[in-house]
Amino acid sequence: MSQSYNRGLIEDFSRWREFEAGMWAWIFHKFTGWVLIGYLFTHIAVLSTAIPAADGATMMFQGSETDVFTGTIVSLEGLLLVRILEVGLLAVAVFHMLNGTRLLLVDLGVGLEAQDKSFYASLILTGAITVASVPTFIAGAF
Amino acid sequence: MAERYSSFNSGGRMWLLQRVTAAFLLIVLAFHFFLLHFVHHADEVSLAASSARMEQLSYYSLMILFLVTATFHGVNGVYNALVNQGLTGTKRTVVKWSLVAASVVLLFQGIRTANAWAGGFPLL
Amino acid sequence: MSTQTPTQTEESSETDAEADVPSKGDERRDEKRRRAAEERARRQAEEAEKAAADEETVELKVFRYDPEVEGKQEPRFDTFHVPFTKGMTVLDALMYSRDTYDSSLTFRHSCRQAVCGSDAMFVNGGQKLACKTQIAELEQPIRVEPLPHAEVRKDLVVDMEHFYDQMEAVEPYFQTNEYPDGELEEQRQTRENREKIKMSTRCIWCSACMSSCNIAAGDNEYLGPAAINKAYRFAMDEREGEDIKQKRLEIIEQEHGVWRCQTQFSCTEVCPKDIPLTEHIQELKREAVKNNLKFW
Amino acid sequence: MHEHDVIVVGAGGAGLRAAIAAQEAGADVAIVSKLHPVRSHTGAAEGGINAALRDADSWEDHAYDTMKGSDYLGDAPAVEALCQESPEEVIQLEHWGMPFSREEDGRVSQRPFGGLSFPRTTYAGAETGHQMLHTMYEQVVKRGITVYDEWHVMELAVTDEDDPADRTCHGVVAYDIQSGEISGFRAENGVILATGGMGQVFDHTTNAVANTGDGVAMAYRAGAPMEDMEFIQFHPTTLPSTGVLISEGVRGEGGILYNEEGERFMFEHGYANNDGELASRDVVSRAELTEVNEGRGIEDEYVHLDMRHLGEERILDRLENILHLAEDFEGADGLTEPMPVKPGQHYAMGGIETNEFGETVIGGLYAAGECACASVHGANRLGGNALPELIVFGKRAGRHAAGEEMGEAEVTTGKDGDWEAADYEFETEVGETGGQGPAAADGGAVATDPDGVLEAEVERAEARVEELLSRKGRNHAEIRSTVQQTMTANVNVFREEGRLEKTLDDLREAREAYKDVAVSDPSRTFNTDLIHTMETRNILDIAEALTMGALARKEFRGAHWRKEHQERKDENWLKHTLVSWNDGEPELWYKPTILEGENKTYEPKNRSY
Ligand SMILES: Cc1cc2nc3c(=O)[nH]c(=O)nc-3n(C[C@H](O)[C@H](O)[C@H](O)COP(=O)(O)OP(=O)(O)OC[C@H]3O[C@@H](n4cnc5c(N)ncnc54)[C@H](O)[C@@H]3O)c2cc1C
Ligand code: HEM
Ligand code: SF4
Ligand code: F3S
Ligand code: FES
Repeated sequence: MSQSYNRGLIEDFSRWREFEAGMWAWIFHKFTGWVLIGYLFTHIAVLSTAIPAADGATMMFQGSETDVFTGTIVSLEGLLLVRILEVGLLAVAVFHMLNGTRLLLVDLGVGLEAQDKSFYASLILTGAITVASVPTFIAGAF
Repeated sequence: MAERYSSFNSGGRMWLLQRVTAAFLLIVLAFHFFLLHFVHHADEVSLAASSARMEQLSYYSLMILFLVTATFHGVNGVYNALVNQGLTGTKRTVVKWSLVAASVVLLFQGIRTANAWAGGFPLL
Repeated sequence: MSTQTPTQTEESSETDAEADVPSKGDERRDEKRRRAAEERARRQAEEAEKAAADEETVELKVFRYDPEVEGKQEPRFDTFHVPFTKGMTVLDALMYSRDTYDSSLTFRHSCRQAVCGSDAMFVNGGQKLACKTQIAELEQPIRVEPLPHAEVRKDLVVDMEHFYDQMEAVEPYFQTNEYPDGELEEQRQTRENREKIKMSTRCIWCSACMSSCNIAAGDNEYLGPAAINKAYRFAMDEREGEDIKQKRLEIIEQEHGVWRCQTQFSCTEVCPKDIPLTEHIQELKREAVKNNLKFW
Repeated sequence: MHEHDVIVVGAGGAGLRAAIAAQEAGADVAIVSKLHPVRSHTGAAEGGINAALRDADSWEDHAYDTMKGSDYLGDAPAVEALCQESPEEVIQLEHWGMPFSREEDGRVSQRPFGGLSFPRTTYAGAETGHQMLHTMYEQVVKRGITVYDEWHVMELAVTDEDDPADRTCHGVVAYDIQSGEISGFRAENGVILATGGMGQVFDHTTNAVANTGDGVAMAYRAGAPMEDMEFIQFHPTTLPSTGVLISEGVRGEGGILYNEEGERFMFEHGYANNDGELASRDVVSRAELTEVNEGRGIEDEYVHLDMRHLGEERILDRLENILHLAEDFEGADGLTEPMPVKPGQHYAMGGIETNEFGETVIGGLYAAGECACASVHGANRLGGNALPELIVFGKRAGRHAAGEEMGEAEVTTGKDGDWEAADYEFETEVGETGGQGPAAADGGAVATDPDGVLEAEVERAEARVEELLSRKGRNHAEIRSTVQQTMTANVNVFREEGRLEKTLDDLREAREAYKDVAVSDPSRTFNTDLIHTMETRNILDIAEALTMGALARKEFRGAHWRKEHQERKDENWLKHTLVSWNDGEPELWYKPTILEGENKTYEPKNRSY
């Protein structure tokens, strides 16, 4: 019997370059999905500052005493980094939604021949929506 | 023979639920984004405003449902992804229950937050 | 007009074998032949010029490996230069290389016409049937490797056992509970139904799809697109009847069946027989769900 | 060593059907094949399967057509068996789920084919063979029949009595291509050869690279004569650059042949005034080559096959894969332009001499399918008659080998009935003389008990492989190519004495060269160089016997055309040509054709279409 050997050499060569639309879509969808669930956990963690806030807990914020919830959120929103991350999150969410819609259609057997085109459309639309939303997202950050 | 097929095998059920939750999330997430970033701006968040929204039963239940479906969809998605990569045996069982536990914590904390806003379960 | 006219009608000239002057038909033919000859000469000259201008050779980089031959145990790429001829396929180039330069160059092939499914390989980063891939359509140098995600036996030959196992795991044979009464009676099948399964019956077991699928690469137990397509071929065949269809759906619904597919479409892209694999897999998923809902 | 009741060599249509039949008859059967079953060349068949299924049709008509097509060289008992049993076999395939093309009412479709008096060719699109092969392999999987795939059978294990009729076959010796292991396969009841065609004897062929006639050559060397080898069918419509076949179905559906002048030459030049393009294959092939030789060919090489007038819908429905073939292998679009075609080697009517149950003269050795000659095709095979042959005779051989009682055979094997010696003197020495090269492999082991015979044969095979691998010498590829080229140049559609003699000379030289052959790849893993080298020996033996037959047969019958002999000579030549290996000194002899059928005698008629 011949032994098998590690095919790293072939496996790696030109695999990524030759990926088809459907495979990129799969990778992006995966990535965005993980980011979203990750965000959901953080999101709830941050929001749960509302629990002590409702019990009257306060903090010092911009010189005045504010409830911990409002204080935390507003101070976070004041950070440019957070704003930029939010734009990223929007991009991620929008792509996941659009490509998710594409996948739902694929599951229904609709537009299978155009699966590559619909993926490119998702990408372009994501870009467009993200860019268009930047003013709204950045507003008030400075 | 029918009864042998009468129950969904879990692969199919989860697959369907993933799609159904996705369809639901599509609408609710769009609404959520729109409401909290475009109608109200992120830097205008305040405890009072959040409370005001949460005190409405319709909004409250929508958000709870949102939380539940998103948690299911996200966690089930992660689990599927791992299984597809060949996660098997005890490792798989461990991962599965860890994910379930994380979901429970998330749901618990989420509901507590909502209740805090609403000042308890909202009664109209 | 009683005087003879020097001109003959065309009809008579063609039937008149005795005529010593060349007939119009002959003239026509001669003229055509001359023109064709000129055309040929011109084309030949053109060809010769082209050949002289750029030494029309193809550069091939071929993966080499042999577990028991010294010097080949370490995987490497060998380069072959093959004179190009019109219509040349990757398989032609490989055969030329083997017969001319290195008789130990090893690859499976048989039919040379895309029906035996022996020669799926990784050409310039894509799963292709070598015999069906025109050199003229490829960028050079052409890189030829064995199918990814399969164990390499030697050079371009991979182990197909796993693929065969998956194909045979879906009960890939016709089953039915009722046959027509008459001895020489065929089962009836509508044209629509035959049309529906037509594409799925074209699979040549080349394994290109399986090799291209990331999910199959990650999960060795995943049935894979070809086997699911085989199941589809039977599940959708109305001749099998409802009972058997239930059983078929059970098979593809298993843990490592259709649900594993993440609709990456690469299987559909590479299939040399143009089988809409993803579509078939998706249809089976829906069938399975529908079927289960029915009994809820 | 592996042991089974029945060993089937080859997994094409004939081999698979034989294995299923033997298993149904209760035998423990195994298939040994150098290719995985689904890779067999049966998968390339496009056109269809002839079967008299309809009330308006009858097996008698089918038999009449087949006899006429064979130019009265078919043996009536075999021909009638074919025509009687093919309907039930086709229905059997349908019951196994084969996806035939259908009529409006859901029944299996049939279409007209060349040389048939009734549209009785059943088909599955333009991929009939593919569907048939896969359907039968599915049944093999279902039954759990053992398949040793990628095992190349090297030789038969046959005892060495003087008279081949006294010999017995106890099994085969095979080489595992994956591992290089050589192993004996002992067959308790019988060995069935189903190794398919021998197209690789020629240069331009529709056959697969694996079609090297191994079974024919092995049986020949073991003592079973080759029958009617000179009858090679050339298909009139193959693509010029690759030899890929454009199915007769195109002409069946109404495709038209044109020469360079745009003339529909089949009619306009009077080759076949009634049937035109649908005349039998040899007629059309010769017509095309005549057109080319007389300067009316396109680029002096080919003619045009046009199907555009059929309309896109009909083409897509019935001939879709022809479009793909023309596109992929010739770069022509059948919807918008005519396709270039020329004749190419397609089918061997001859092969291992068998009776109508597939038995050869050697005890326990059977043959079925294209490698066998029962004979049903005689001097020329009708389109759509090979696939039914696979299933009818595959089944018969399988059952018989499994021990089923099937009655007395009417076709004789060996020098059992009437026979006559040939008085032909070849100018060139033929056969294996002056010591045998490493490829020496003629049958006949000294031992007499079955295991001993097999063991001796295994040892010999091991020694042979060892020598081929270890010594230095020339590569087989050159030799193979020489043989193929001389065969295509001289023993094709047009044959003349001088060139045939020259071919024997060339083959003699090739044989000499082969004595120095060696394999340069030392590997035991997937050593295709070694396999091809062994195949080349088989090609040599077959080419020689074929050319001998072509020289000896001084008449023009069916596919065999002789320049010096322009008519069919029924007084002298209603007989089969046989070549026996005779331990290296080939012997040519004849036996009469059987024209007496069940109810009638087939009177030779003029074969005009
Ligand atoms: C392009 C084409 C189109 C055709 N179309 C038609 C048609 O429309 N209708 C029709 O009736 N006929 C048609 N024919 C003819 C018909 O297809 C063949 O005659 C028939 O398929 C031969 O089948 P087989 O089972 O004898 O051999 P094959 O299918 O060739 O199988 C041979 C088997 O033997 C095995 N084998 C060979 N040598 C060895 C060895 N040394 N050791 C182990 N195994 C070995 C191979 O692996 C293979 O499995 C066509 C032929 C061609 C080439
Ligand atoms: C807004 C609408 C959404 C749509 C239409 C959508 C759609 C989908 C679909 C169809 C899948 C399944 C992919 C597959 O299994 O083939 C999926 C996977 C996933 N989704 Fe969503 N989704 C949405 C929102 C979300 C949200 C809010 C989260 C985070 C909580 C999320 C997290 C995930 C994760 C983690 C996966 C698994 C990714 C993977 O395969 O690795 N999705 N989504
Ligand atoms: S489905 Fe297509 S790619 Fe996959 S094995 Fe069959 S023919 Fe090859
Ligand atoms: S590539 Fe794989 S993921 Fe599905 S669509 Fe094809 S099987
Ligand atoms: S050689 Fe048969 S598929 Fe390519």
